[in-house]
Amino acid sequence: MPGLEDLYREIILDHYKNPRNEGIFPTPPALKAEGHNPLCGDELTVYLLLEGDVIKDIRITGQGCSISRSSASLMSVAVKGKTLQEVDRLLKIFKSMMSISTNSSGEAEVVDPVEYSERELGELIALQGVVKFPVRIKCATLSWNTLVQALEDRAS
Amino acid sequence: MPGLEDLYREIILDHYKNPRNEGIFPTPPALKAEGHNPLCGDELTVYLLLEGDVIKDIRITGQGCSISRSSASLMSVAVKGKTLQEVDRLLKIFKSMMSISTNSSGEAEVVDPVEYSERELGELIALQGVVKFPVRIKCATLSWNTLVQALEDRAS
Amino acid sequence: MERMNTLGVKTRPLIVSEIRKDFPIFNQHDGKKLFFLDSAASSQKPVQVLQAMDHYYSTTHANVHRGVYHIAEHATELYEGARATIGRFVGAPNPSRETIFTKNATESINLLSNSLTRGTLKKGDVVVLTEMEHHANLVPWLMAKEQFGIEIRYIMVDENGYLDLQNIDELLQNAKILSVSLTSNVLGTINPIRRLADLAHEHGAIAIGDGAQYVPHLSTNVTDLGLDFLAFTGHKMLGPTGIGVLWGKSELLESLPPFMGGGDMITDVRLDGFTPNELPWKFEAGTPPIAEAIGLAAAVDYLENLGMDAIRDHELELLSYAFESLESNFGKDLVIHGPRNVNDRGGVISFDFKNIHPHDISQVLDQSGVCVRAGHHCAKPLMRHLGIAATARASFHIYNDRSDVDALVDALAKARAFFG
Amino acid sequence: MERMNTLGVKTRPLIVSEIRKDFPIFNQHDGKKLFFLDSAASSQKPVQVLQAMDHYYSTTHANVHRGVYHIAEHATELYEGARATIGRFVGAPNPSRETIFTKNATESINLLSNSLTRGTLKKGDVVVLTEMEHHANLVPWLMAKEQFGIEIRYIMVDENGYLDLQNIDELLQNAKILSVSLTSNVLGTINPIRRLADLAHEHGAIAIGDGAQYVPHLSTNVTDLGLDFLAFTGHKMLGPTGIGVLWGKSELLESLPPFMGGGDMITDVRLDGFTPNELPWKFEAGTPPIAEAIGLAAAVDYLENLGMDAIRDHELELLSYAFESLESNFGKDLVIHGPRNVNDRGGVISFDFKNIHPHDISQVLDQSGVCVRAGHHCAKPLMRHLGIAATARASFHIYNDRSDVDALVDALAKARAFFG
Ligand SMILES: Cc1ncc(COP(=O)(O)O)c(C=O)c1O
Ligand SMILES: Cc1ncc(COP(=O)(O)O)c(C=O)c1O
Repeated sequence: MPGLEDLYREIILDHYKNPRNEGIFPTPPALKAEGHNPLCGDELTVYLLLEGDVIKDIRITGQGCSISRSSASLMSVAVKGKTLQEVDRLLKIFKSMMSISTNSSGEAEVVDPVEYSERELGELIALQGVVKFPVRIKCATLSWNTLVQALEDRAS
Repeated sequence: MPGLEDLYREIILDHYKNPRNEGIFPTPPALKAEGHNPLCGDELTVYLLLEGDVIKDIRITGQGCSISRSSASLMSVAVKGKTLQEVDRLLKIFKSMMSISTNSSGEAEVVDPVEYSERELGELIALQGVVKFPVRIKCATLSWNTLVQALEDRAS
Repeated sequence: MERMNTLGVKTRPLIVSEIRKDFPIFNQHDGKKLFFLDSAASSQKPVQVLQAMDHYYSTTHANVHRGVYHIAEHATELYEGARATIGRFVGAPNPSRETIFTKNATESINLLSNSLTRGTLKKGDVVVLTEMEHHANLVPWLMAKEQFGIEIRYIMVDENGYLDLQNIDELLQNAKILSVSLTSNVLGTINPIRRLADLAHEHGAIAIGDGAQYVPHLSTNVTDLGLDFLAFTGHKMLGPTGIGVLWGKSELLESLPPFMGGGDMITDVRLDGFTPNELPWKFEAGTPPIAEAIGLAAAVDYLENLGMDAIRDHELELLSYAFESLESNFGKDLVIHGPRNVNDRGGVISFDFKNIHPHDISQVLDQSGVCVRAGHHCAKPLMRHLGIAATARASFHIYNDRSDVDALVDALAKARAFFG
Repeated sequence: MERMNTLGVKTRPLIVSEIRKDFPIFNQHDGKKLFFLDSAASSQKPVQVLQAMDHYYSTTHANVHRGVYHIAEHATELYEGARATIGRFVGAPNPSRETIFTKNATESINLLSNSLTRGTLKKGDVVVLTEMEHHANLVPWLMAKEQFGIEIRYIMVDENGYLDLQNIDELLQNAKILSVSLTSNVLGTINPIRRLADLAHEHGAIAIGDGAQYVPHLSTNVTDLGLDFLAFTGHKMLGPTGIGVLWGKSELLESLPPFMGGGDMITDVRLDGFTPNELPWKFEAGTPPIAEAIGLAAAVDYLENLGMDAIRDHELELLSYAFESLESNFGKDLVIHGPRNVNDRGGVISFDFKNIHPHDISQVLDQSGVCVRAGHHCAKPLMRHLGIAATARASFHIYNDRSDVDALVDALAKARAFFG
């Protein structure tokens, strides 16, 4: 059985206790999407300020466990100032890192494995250990899925 | 395991191969009731000619297994010429003979045990062995239940 | 050794060390002790239950009700015998006719919501539920509302975790159905079901009990409880998965149309229609959970052998110990939901702990072999009422003792140190 | 040793003496051999299936989908893994989303009749069935007819036991649904399901297959069969009781409203409504048959290990032997219902014997340890068509061989002597 330290890295606990980019933005101009994990009741709202195809700023509110909160915080840092293309690449890398053969719900979420360097991931790599705890993968991916939703809502 | 000879007594095979009182009566004046055993598809029709409270004559048609056919034939002989009171007594005795703690369908058909002499039963005693084959009890009682129904329909 | 329970009845105390020997899951040789505190989600199974099913499959399996040959006959006897055993266990006046096997408590309630709505209810008719119901006793009625336009009213929950019965007469005005859990799976509250059923009857409503959390733990008698229907589930009472039960009064069951159609539930089928079978088969379409019924009957035997009063005493004793222990160790850091008086509770403790998310609590506890559930416990409306998204929940059954509570306390102390 | 089957595929012949060692029921030490010829009603179970369930209960049992602790997580993996295994077994393109666990095939079809009628059908819409259906594929539609006023049309059966397709285009006019058994449980007829499904689609109708008697015996691929939905049942394919399966195309499943309401099938519940969950959980309300799913996956592994083509070859060989043997021994005294060509049949032989009532046949055979079913086989409309109330039926599975057929013939000879 993997140990707690695989899951709760120091960076994670830090982002959990001191979440970055917490708060809200008025909409408009901000884009907004709400995500929730029906199994555990976690709820997140993501606000995005775009400038052209750059995420100029981001705010996140909600409630959730240490993994979902810290993942949201880590994501906010990772995507801030990035172009949408760069964000898309990060998303693919992150999902690839989170993918296992069957996740706990047995969903065959087909994730294309992506080649990436640790450098590209930056602090996000702290979440790598989550894969060993399949139930928690949904916690780690909630904020990313909500981000995607905010961007998709804009597209439509 | 009880043997076949417990079930298929000679009298039974005789009544099966040569059913007594087979046929129909016009209704009216005859009373009539149809009975069927949903589990095996057996069907019986009983016709009664009453005179006052005496069963003057009886006819039975239908299809069924050796137990249900011979039981019907044996019943027809047993009740013919009897008063309704006498028939009621026979019915009680017969049901008592057929009663076991749980029948195959687990029905808790509460049957009051009745004291009776073998003489009272007459040839009907040939069906005693059926009790050892719980699935077949319904076959043996089908004709009796249909008889009761014919008499009840008259009452109402 | 005997002792008196709250009712003054002598009970034989449970010897947990002996009981645990009957449960294979506690005797795995990986060197780690399992502190299983999630029986409210599903209980573990004693070897007697597993053996009853294996023995059935290994000697007697055949489809029931239609076979003349001896193993089919014997299978039918075992299946119908299980029905009688389980019906008697909840005090059914006519166990063989009134006890219906389903796949879980959820199906039992869906059967009712479906058959009652089609059979009895009209648009605008009122169904009364409570705010503390499990989704199993909410969604079926919400679906009936969508489909048939019935009205649903709720008995609210007060700040101590009890049902607020101040406006009960108003709520029951024109009600046709009252459906209430006997024990809440979150708050632990044991509801005053007899009083509620009597009130329902005074208003001409039918009284349905969701006994999923009650029947496994307390001596149950449907007549004493004043119920018309009682739903419960096998896997929470030492029985296998795949089986639930609905008990109902014969007259009512007879008046209802069938729920599902298929083999066994008919007396005749024609190309243009069908005639339903007698009770209880009218409500059992297709091949039933035969081995599961036999397993559940073995579970009932096991429970009865210990004695339901002794089981209740044991759980009360554990509950008291847990309350004291959690309080003295964590004080205000730990908030227990539901009634303070353990006598009003089943063996279920939902709690908040120091703003640590229940998922994280459960994860850290798991590392010490302590299994607790974290989440909304299929009671989202109640969660909203409590103003939270999730709780951690520890729950007991016969194989738990003080060592489980001690392990819980130790593991919680670790979690506090970790996230504190 | 390998041989070629009808498709020119090499298969490894079954070694029945070895297979029987895996089935505890054939290894009882009461000195009597069991000739079990009633697998069409329910099959026996190999020890691998019983052990898979026991192992689960003894090491990993916990309720699925909501637990964070490791045994709950592992239980969820096993349960969802079983889903994938079973979905793949019938060639589901997306096994994890499209495979729904029910309690039996009957529930699978009720789910469809209920959700399709509420979701898609209007009064007067046409459902096409056949005269040879099992009650499981008749009564649910008759109930929908009662409730919603749909129209039901039937494909008739010809004198050789095949579906009469002369007027099929007429029957399918304006049809919304076609629901047909892949193999008849009485006649043994294997229906031309691909052709029927294609015709249904041409008329804009949905094609549902009742695979209860097909999936356990023949290699199944839902795409090749052209189906939209397929129902089947665990206990007829070496699996436990208490579990059935519904496979359906994702798009269709997504468009349907849920059948039963409760835990797990929702993403949110409010006092005034609810939001259904994603596939497949949307159709699984309450605690599912967890151990049963795991047992059924073990049964599928067992079948796949033998190879479905080898199993079919074995049954064809037995069928031919039985046809010859019955004919040469009893001539015109014994009439077999259904197609004469064994290639068009599953391993099911219903017969009339010398005016001896099937009950009596079955009783006498039982005395020789030969188990056959007697009755209407839950197909009363077909029985009416055949002009009889009941038949005796012998049916095969992997543990049967020629010695079973020989025992059947010997016992029938005894019955003839007895009643002759
Ligand atoms: C063709 C057919 N369909 C459906 C069923 C129903 O299966 P179950 O009783 O497991 O629901 C059966 C078996 O009885 C069958 O033979
Ligand atoms: C109060 C209550 N009712 C109903 C249920 C549903 O039981 P099942 O999931 O076995 O149908 C549960 C358990 O989850 C429960 O706690």
